[in-house]
Amino acid sequence: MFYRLSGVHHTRYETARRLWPVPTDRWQVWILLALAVAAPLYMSDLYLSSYMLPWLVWSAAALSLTLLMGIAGQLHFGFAAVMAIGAYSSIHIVRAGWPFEIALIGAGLTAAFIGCLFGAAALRVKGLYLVMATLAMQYLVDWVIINVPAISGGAQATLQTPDVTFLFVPMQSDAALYYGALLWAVIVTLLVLNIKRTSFGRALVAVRDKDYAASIIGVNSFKYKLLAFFTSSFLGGVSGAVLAFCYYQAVTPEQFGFNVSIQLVAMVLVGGLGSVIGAYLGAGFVLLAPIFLTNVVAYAAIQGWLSVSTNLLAHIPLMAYGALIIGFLLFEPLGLAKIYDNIRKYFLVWPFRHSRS
Amino acid sequence: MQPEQQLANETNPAALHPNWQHDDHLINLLARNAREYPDRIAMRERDQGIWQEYTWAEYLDQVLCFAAGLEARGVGEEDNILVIGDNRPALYFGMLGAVALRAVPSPAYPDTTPDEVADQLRREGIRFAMAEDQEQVDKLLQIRESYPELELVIYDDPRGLAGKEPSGVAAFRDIAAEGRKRLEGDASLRESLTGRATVHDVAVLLHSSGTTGAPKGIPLKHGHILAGVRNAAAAGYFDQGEIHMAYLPLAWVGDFIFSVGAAIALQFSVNIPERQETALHDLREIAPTLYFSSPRAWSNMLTRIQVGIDESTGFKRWLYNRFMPFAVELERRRLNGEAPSSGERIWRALGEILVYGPIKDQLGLGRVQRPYTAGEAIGEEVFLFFRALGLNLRQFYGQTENCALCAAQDPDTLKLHTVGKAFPGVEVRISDDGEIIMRGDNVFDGYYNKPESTAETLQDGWLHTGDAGYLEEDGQIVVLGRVSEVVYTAAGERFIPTYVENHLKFSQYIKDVCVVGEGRDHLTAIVCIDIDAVGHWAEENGVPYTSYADLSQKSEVYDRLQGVITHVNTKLPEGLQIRRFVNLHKEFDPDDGEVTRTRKLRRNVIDKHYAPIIEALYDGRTEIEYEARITYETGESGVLRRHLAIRDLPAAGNK
Amino acid sequence: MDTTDQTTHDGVTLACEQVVRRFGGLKALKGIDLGIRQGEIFGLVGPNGSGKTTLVNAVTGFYPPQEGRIVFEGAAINHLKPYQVASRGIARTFQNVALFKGMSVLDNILLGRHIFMRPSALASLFYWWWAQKEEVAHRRQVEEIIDLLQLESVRDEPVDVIPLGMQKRVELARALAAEPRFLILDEPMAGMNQEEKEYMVRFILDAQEALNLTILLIEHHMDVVTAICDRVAVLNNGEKIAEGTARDAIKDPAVVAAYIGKSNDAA
Amino acid sequence: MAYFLELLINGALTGLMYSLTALGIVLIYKSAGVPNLAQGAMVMIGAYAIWMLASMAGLPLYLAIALAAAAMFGFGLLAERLLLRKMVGQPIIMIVMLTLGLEIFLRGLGPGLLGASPKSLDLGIPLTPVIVGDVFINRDYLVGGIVAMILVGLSLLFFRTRLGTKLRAVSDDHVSSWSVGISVERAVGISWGLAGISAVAAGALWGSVQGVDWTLSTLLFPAVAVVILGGLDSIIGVLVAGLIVGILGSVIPGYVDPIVGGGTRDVVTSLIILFTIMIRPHGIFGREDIERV
Repeated sequence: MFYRLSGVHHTRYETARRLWPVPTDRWQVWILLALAVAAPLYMSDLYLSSYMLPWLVWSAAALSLTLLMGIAGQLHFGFAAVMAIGAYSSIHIVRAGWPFEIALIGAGLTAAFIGCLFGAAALRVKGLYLVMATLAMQYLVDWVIINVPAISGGAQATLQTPDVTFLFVPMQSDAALYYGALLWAVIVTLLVLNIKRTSFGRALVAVRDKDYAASIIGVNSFKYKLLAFFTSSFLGGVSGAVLAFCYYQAVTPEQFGFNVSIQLVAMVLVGGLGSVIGAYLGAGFVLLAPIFLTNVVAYAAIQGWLSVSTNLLAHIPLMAYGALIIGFLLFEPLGLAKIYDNIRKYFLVWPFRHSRS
Repeated sequence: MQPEQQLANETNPAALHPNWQHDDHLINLLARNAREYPDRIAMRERDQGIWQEYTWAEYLDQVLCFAAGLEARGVGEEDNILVIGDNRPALYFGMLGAVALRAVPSPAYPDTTPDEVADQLRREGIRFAMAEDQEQVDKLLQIRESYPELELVIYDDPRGLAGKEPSGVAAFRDIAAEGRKRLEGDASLRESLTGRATVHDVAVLLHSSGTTGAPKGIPLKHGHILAGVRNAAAAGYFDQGEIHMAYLPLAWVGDFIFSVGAAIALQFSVNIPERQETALHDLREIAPTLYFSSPRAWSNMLTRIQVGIDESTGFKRWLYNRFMPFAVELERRRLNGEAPSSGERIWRALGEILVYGPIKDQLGLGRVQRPYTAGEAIGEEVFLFFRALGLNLRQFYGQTENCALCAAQDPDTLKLHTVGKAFPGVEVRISDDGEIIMRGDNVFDGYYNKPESTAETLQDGWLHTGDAGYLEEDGQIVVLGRVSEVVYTAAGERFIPTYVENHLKFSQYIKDVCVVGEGRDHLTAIVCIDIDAVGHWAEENGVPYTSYADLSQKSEVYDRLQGVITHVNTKLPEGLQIRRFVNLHKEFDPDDGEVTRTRKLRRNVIDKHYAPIIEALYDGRTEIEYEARITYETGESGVLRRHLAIRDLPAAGNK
Repeated sequence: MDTTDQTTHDGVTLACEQVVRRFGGLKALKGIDLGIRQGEIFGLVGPNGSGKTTLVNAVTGFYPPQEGRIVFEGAAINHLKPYQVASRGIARTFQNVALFKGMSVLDNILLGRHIFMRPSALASLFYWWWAQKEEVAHRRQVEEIIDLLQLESVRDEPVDVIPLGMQKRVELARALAAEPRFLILDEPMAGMNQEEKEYMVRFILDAQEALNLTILLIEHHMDVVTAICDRVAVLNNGEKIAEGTARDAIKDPAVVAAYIGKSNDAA
Repeated sequence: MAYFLELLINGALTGLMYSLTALGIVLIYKSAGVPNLAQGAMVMIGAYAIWMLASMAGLPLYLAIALAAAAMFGFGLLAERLLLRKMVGQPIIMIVMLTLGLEIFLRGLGPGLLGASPKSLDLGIPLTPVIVGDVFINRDYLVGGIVAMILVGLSLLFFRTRLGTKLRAVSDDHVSSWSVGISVERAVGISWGLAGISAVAAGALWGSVQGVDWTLSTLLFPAVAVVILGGLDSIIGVLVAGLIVGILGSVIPGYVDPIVGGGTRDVVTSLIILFTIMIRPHGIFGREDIERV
């Protein structure tokens, strides 16, 4: 109904392969972007910095992970460790007197190299074994961070992020921090979208789907898996740094624990493996659903509709989130992206059920 | 050189068309477009996945290069050139290149058999051919073995040919390149090529369908084509700068008139689909403003929509059922001259957003301002449906002999059973024996080398169309059918059974019908119900039945059909309304010889088989016991005894 | 590398020399010798389980031979990995269509151009300045192949929704996109009706002509083999039992025996 | 030396108790090919169940354990029936994530309903260590080790029974066991039930050692190390690998922890997983063909 496609034709390959070739999609993206850019104007600081900002950074992190899990098909249950490496590296690089811009790249590279190391070790195997190997990585990295005071600043320590400027803008105000996160989310989004439509993404998908068929057209699967680990870890590292500087402003190892890894995987799965919009939806859902549910239950408890112990209330997020994972896997394995896709298609082919031509 | 064309009453071409301006021809107009709108898109072809565009400047350049190259290969005035293949830019450029040299393109349908192509080559003394691809080139090379006069075959698609052309075969692009060299070497050549043609030159040699005997060549001159286009434009039939889809065969008159004549005269952009299979998809990508399709294609489109809605989701179907019948009813009333209320207008506007607009968009008809149909009668249901969607669908009327541009329905005075008024500049009359005749500058000057046929068709400058019809008081033309099918009732009323039958068959409930009445006092009908549609209707309305014969004799079914026939009667003159009808207990069957395999009635067989029924239709009985002979699959025949009801119909007031 | 004269001297472009491949205790290839000449269509026939596909897998590096050598254009390739074999100019199709489901026909064929492309994440990041040119250039090449194999109408369809015959054509297109000099077709006509088979034969011949290919064809339809193969080798139980023109090879007594004795063959 | 022996013996006994958790994973993997990452939480739920029956309902301990075992058998059946059976044919990551989702859910559910503070579960084992020479041996561990060995032994025997043979057939080839008339679903269900029982055993023992709270679910990690090292489908492997993981996880931290300040056990476990996967992904006793899951 909203989608009008007649008259949309392309005279150049450049436009035929553009992002969002459907005009309706395009203006939807522009509206969303405009809303995001204008957010500091209409959104309270509280919402801006405690909902919008973390949502954007977690979306970027989920996008980094979905590049690896969804597009390249390599499971990773230690992605929080990758982000931790990024976060700690960036802080130390800034403390060493380098500019923040360099620190971000340094964070990405450090995370990418260490991530690749584990990747290379684990790439002989697939599936469950990869899960286990990355899980082991999570524990090892956690341990190293906690037990090397030079990194963590001592056990149980909290490391404050220094004040920085990014492209000559001091990163102090809520708005500046928010725009930093937004910029990063946009960059990662464009990167992942572009990867999906170029030879790199095609090679990754080929390796994921049928590695023997990929090899016969000249794709070196090991190399591409490793590249996927590298790229994804790089993005994860920078996301970790952005999370540390823009959101937490102080890091502790617990912020990047095993549970966080699982949370990231949940974001990717709930959102839909390999989907860009899914990463945003998944991150939002995993972040907000438990909060929402807790609030609903708490409200119901206050109203006296049901009696809930504070203890149960405290555990609702965990249960919600386990139930979410189970629910999505059972009922919509392709995640929120699929639901979005169904809705979009419902309007795209309006008033028919299938595409006409 | 070719034998001179023998045109029956041609003495001095200029005298025949005193209004024509000497330099008013396609090449000159093309040059004007290239001058005034050099960067506007003249042609698009979907090729290699994207739309390759040609501006008017490039169009002219291609045409002149090719003309120069063609001339170097020995093509000259009045050479006929075969053009065969699917629509391709190069073939259009090639045709115009030939025209610039005052040669005459003679297009053939791509699926024409080698024998038929060979006939065409011989009849028209053709020495040069332009072919789309290897398949057509192979066909021509095969013909060349028995027709060595074929000097040169020019191909467009290099696949399988480039680099290993047999002698006498050359690529379009090579000829154009040779031409370009000539143009670069001779500064005046470009101008000379632009100015050679005249308005009196034949621009294209088209062909009659040739169902009986050899096809007749129909030469159309620049003047005819331009006159036709301008007449039509004056009637609002075309507008400047239309976006047009060139998907119908090159050899069909409409394509040359729309894609070349009107396109050049009125600066259309002509869009060519990638392949026949992708035509629908490509149509949507282009979204033309001008769209022609046959009644059958419109009807198929309606079926596709209905199937699509049937399998659509509940809510969408519900919406469709809210809005679509409403719009059809509104359109029906609008055609009857009733204006919608403002509430209905608002409801219609809502429907445009929710239903009509999206459907048009899905079909690629979202931008169509001028959708047309012609060729045969279009069903009322189909016609109303698309008009209800908000498409200003209109029928037009014309023959190859008058550039297919003679008359079209006018949006303000549109009546379903007419084809509208003649275009300005075209005079239409009914001859004494009821034939539609016309004259105007768009009417051709005679068949190619067929003086007898020309003399029959063109009498005193009037084109005899061979169609029987009449003019309504406001000048709208009603086409009844071919003159050869006309019969008379006892009262001397002239009618064409096929015309009445076609109108009856627009109802989905009637599969076949035979209208009887020649030499009788009134008309009657033998009806074969459509078992699918009537059966479906019966199920929905709780009418139990066991077989075709059983169902056909149900009084509810008779009631339903009575409604259908009465409705058709309202559109017929009083003396030609159907007074009685019978439902046959079986379908007309080609195995019984009652219809041809293509389901055309064989009236003499039906008259013989059903003589008792026909008698009963005229002697006032209300039922007849009839023994039907049937042939089983084994080849044996048997007899079926049936009581058939006969129903009287009241006279209907006609409009 | 060592014997570059091998190609020129007798026109052999791909040679198998005493190729042996074992799976556990089972000897699937028992010392196969083959020489396939530049520009010919070479048929490989034999009962099921006779080792045809294993031989192809040995050539393409999936099951490297344990003994013997495989020489392509004068260089041994038996130690190469499949992706390296691909970059040497050998392409193949699979018996069971091995397309990438979920990708469009176009993307599948574009993947065939992988060896000519420079994929990288950085290029993707700077798509508009870097990757786009490459994408467009290769798109043009791919469109040529789409045109050659008449895949226009399904270009943008997901590859899993099109009919099997069409899928086989897409796989051929993907193989051709790599601009191979040597093409291996593993039962390209399996499961096709007569009309589709004829189309496929025409496409194979067109492609061979247009791209100057040498083709190794595994095929069960003997009418096709006799119609288009210049020479044929017959395998049975991992051994070559006959070689020559299609007509001669089929008449060979050993071949007749092998086909009749097929029912005893457990594989 | 005594310190080393103490670390060694206690480590070995802890390892055997890890085996008890790992046993559940192997049982399920052997029949269904599913790596059950919810086993840790099942141990926790098993312990909570015993605690509820014993402390809240006041049942005698051993009756409580028996009832809890029955309940967890039912839980296993239910989990298979309601969740896992719907995932047949899905990619492995989906199944792994499902069990992980179950793990997370249970981890919230147990403490959420019963309170987060640790509950003590007294099996009546005296706190005084057994002293052999200079070596102090934890009595809990000793009992645990013995129980573990018994259960593993029983499992081995079980696979020789008729039902066990069925399960083995199922694990070998789903399709052909269908064709010989073995109900694959039932066999898989039973193996989930058995995993539930082994979880109760592990829950009882670990609960008595460290109290009943959510941390019991973290036993998953060493258990995973055990199954990876021993081989996902090997019961003997569970025993052997349990010993290795237990000993290494006790001896190495015993010497390293004082230097680096603790937490080495997880590192050792991680390294065991990593090295196994790098060197011999199918584990010591696993079949090679399962390496590429």
